[in-house]
Amino acid sequence: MAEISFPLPDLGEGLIEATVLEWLVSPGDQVERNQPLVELETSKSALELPSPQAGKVIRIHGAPGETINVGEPLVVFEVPDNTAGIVGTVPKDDAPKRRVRLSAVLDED
Amino acid sequence: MSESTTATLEAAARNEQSVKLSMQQALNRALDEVLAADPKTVVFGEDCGQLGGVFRITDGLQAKHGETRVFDTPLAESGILGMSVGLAMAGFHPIPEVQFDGFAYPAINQIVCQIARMNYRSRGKLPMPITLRVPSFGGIRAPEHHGESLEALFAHVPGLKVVSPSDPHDAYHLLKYAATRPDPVIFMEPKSRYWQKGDVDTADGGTLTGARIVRPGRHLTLVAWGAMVARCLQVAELAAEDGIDVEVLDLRWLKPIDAEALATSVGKTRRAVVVHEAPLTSGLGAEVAQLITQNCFDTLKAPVERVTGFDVPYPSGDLEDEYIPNIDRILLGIQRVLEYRRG
Amino acid sequence: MSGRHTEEHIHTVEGTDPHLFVEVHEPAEGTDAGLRPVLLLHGFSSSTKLNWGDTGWISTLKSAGRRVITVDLPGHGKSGSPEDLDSYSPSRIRADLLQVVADAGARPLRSGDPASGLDVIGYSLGSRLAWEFGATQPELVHRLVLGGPNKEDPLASFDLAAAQRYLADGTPIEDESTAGLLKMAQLLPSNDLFALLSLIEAIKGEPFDPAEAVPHMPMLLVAGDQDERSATMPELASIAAHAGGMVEQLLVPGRNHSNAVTSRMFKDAAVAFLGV
Amino acid sequence: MDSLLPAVAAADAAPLAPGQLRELYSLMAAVRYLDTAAVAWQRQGIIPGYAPELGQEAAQVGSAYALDTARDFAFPTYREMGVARTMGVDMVAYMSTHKATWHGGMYDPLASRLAPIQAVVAGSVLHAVGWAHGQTLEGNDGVALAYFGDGASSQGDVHEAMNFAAVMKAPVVFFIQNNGWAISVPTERQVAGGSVAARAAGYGIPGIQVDGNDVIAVHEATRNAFAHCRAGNGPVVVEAMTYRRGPHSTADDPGRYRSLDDERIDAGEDPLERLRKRLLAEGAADEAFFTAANQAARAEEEAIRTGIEALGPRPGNEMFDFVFQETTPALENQATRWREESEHV
Repeated sequence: MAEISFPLPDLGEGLIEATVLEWLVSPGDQVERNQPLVELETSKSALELPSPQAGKVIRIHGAPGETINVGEPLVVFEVPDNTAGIVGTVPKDDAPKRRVRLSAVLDED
Repeated sequence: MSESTTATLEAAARNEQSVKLSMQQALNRALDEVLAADPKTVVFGEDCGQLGGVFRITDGLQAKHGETRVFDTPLAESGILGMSVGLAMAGFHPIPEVQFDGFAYPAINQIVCQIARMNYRSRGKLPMPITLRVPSFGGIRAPEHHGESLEALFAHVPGLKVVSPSDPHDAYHLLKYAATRPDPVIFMEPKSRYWQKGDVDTADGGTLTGARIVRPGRHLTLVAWGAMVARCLQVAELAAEDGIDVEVLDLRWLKPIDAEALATSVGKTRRAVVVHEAPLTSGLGAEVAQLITQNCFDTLKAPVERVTGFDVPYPSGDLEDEYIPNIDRILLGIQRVLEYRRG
Repeated sequence: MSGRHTEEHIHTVEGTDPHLFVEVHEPAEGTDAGLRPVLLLHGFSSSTKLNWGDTGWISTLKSAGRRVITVDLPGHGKSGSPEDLDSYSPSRIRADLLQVVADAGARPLRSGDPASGLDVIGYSLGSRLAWEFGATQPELVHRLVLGGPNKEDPLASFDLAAAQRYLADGTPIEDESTAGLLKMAQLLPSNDLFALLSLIEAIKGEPFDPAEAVPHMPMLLVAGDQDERSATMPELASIAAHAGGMVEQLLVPGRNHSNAVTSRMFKDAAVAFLGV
Repeated sequence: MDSLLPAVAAADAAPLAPGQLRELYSLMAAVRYLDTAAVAWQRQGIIPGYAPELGQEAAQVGSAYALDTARDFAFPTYREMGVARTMGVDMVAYMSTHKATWHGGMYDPLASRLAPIQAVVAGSVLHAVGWAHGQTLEGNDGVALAYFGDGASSQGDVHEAMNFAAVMKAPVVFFIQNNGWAISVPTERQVAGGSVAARAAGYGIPGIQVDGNDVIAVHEATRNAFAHCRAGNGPVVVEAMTYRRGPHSTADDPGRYRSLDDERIDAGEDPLERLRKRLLAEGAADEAFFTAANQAARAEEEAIRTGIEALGPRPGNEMFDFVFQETTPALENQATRWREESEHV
C-alpha cells in the first residue's frame, strides 16, 4: 500500500484558499471516487468536494473554520500500490462531447 | 465424459482465458510470462525493481523472478540502452524501460548508432533481441518530456521496428510477441490508456503482425495508433449519428507499416484521415498518406487528410487538450474529406 | 454534468423563447425511487452549477433515487440574457418554469400516484419563486423545501440607481445591502451584470408579498442560524401555518446565508421531507 | 591513485617467461609492419583510409595478451588493430573495414571474442558493461575489456559506463590508451585533472596508470586487473600512457598542430626498440630472433595485402540482408526494386 496526498485544488477563477465547513469523511473511512469528502467555502460560494479517487482516508487537514491554501494538503489516502505516485493524472473515459456535426451527400458510385 | 460435459468444460476454459485487465495489468502479465518462459530475458531500467516502475508495469516482477532477472539501474538512459547491447551480445533478451518518451532522447546515440545497427554491423552475428518499452504519447498532464510521440523518429531509423498497442488485449499479445523477436522493437505504450480495462483473451491473440480493423465501416477510413485509436472509435460512433460509416484501422506496427491493410481498407472506403499526436511535419501520417496515395490513387475521392499535433514543442498540461487531436478536430478532418470535390 | 438537455423541445410562452438552460438528471443507476421529479431553483447571482452542482445537491438527490430538473434563471448560468425587462419578471419566470417542468415530464398530482406532481427546492431568491410557484400551482406541486428564505425580498430594496452610478463612475454605494449584493454579483466574472440588474428591476416591479398567495402544501423551511438574510423565516412559517399548511423549520447550526446550502443536515432533511 | 589491486597483487604476479616475451615482440613486430604498410596502402590507393596506431603497440599487444579468448570479450574502437592481431583475429577480415568492405569488419565477433569495430567514440564502452553484467547474471567468470582513448573519456557514456559497472560490480577492465592526442587536441585540453585513471577513485574502484610504452608493465597491470575482476571485485580502470606517433588517420595532417621536434621529444622511446633492448639485456633473444621475427612480420603483411587486394565488394543484397534477423515486407520490396533497377542499366 502507498500513501497519496491530495492537495486543495484550484477551485476556479483564481481562488487561493478555502475554509473548511464540515468534513464528510473521517480517517479510516473507505471512500469511492466522487464521494463527497468535505464541505468548503470560498469567497464566492460554498461547495462539496468530491473525492478524486477511491481509497482509504488516512489523514484529513483542517478543522471546521480553518482556512487552507490552494496546493496545501487536504486529505491523504492509502491506495493500492498500483496507481500510487504515478506521474501525471489518470485520464477519465468521458462520454464524447462534440460541437461539429458532419453533413455530406455521399455519392455511392 | 458426455459430449455436453466436454463442451461445458471447454466453455469454462475459454472463460478463464478471457479476463478483464487494464493495459497496465496486461503488460505486467505479459512480462511475467515472458520472464517465466525464457530464462535469458532480463527486465531492467530506472525504478523497475522494488518500485515496479513509474507506471507499475514491472510491479511485483522482481519479487517473483529475482533481482538478477528484474533490476534497477542507475539513472542514465544511454547507460541502460548501451548495457542492453552488451547483454544482447552476451546472449540475453533485454527488455529495458525508459520511463518516458522524452527520456529516450539521452539514449538516442545508443538506440540509433548501436542497437539499430549491431546486427548489420556484425553481419547478423550479433542480433539485438531488445524490446525497448517506452511509455509514450500525451494526455496525462505530466511535466515536460513526458508526453512526446517519437514514432516517426524511431521509424526513420533502419534496423528498428516500432509497435504501439491501443488496448489491453493487444498490449498483452504484442508485448509477448515483440519480446520473443530476434530484432530490436521499440514498444510504445500509450500511457493515457494504462488504466482502462478491457477483455484480454490470453489464449488467442489473433494475428499479431500488421494492422487491425477495430471497427468496420463503408465511407471513410480513420487510421490511428496508440491512444488515438480509442478517440477515433468515439469519433466513428458520433459520425454514425450523422449517417457516416467510419472504418477505424489501428495501424499497430509503425514499422513495418502494413501497407496492404491500408490499401484494402481505403480501397473500399475511398476516403482516409490519419490521426496522430505527433507534430504534423514529417510525422508518420505523411508516410501513411503516401502509401495510401500510392496504392489507391485511382479510386480516392479526396486527398488523404491528416489530423495531428502541431509543429510546436509538446505543451504543458493546460494546453494538452488544445494540442492532441480532439473529437471535433477529427470530425472536421472527416468533413473536409467528405466535402472535397475534384477540380 | 451528465444531464439530458431538453433544448430540442423548445416551447415558447407569450410568444418569445426565454432561452432557459434546462437539464434533467436521471436517478443514479438502480436507485429509482419511483417518485415525482424535483425542481431546483437557485438564488440570485448563482446558477444551477454553483447552487446545486458543486454543492452536491444533484448527486445527493440522484443517489436518493430522485429525478431532478434544473434550470438556470434568466441572465444566470448557461441561460440567455434577454434584453426585454419582462423576461425577468417573477410572473413571467413562473410561467416559463411551468412550461419547463411540463416539457420535462412533470404531471399534475393524482391521488395514490407517487410519481405524479412535482417537488420544488429553492434557495434564497429561488425560495421566493418556489413559494409563489407552489401557491399558484396547487394541482402540480406536492411539497416545498425553501432554503435561506426571507419574508421580504432583499432585492426589492436594492438601490438600483446607486448601483448604476457605481458601475458608471465608481460612486460609492451607501446602502450596505445593495453594496453587498452587487459585490457578490461582481465576484463571478461569468455573471451578466446587465441581466442581473434587469432582474432586480423586474423584481422591484413585482415585490414579494408572501401573504398575497400562500402555498398550502407541506413545506420545510431551512436556514443557517447565522443567516441574517433569513431572520424572518419564522414569520414566513407562521404565514404558511395560518393558511393551514404543514410547516417544518430547521436551523443549521453555525451556517450563514452563503454556506448553509452545502450542509449535509439540510440535504438529509430535504431528502427525508420529500421522500414520501 | 591506486597502484595496487590488493586482492590479486601477490597472487598472479609470476614474471613473463622468455618465450612469452619473445611472443610479445613477434606480435608487436607484426602489428608495426601491418600498421606501417596500411598507411602505404592508403597512399597507393589500395584502401581509402586507415587509423594508424604507430607507437601504441605495447599498449595494445600488452593488454590484449592478458585476455583469455575462451571466456573474455574485448570491445574495440576503430584503432585496435594490435588488439585484434594479438587475439588471433583473421587480419584480412579485420582490415576489410578499412577497405570499406563492411563497417564492422568481416570477422566473426562471437568466434573471435572481439566486438565489431566501433566508429562511435566511446560507443562500445557501455556494451562492455552490459556484456560483463551478463557474466555475473550467468555465474561465469568472463571479463570484458573495454578499449577507449583519452578523447573518448570526455563522452558522457564513459561516465555512465564506469558508474554502472561500479554500482553493479561488473567485471570490466576499462583500458584507456592515453596517446596524448584526440585528433588535434592534446590531453591537457581534453582530460581535466590530466588522468582518466584518477577518476576511478570517485567511483570507488581501483585506477592504475601505467607506462603504455612498456609492454611488460602494460601486460602485468592488465593481468592484475583481470584477476581482480574475475575474483568478483568489480571493475578496474587501467590508463596506459602512450603516444600516437602517427596521424589520427590517413586523412589527418599533424603538421598543423604539432612539430616533428615535439613528436621526437614527447613520444619517448619506441616501444619495440625498448622491448628489443630488454630482451637482449636479459639474454631472452638474440639478433637472429629479431631478424626472423621481422621477416615473419613482413611476410604476414604481404599475405594480408594480397588478401585485401583480392577483396571485392560485397554483393549489394547484403545491404538488405543484415538489417534484421526477420526482414520486413517494405525492405523486401526495396531489395526487389534495387535488384530490378540495378540490373536494368
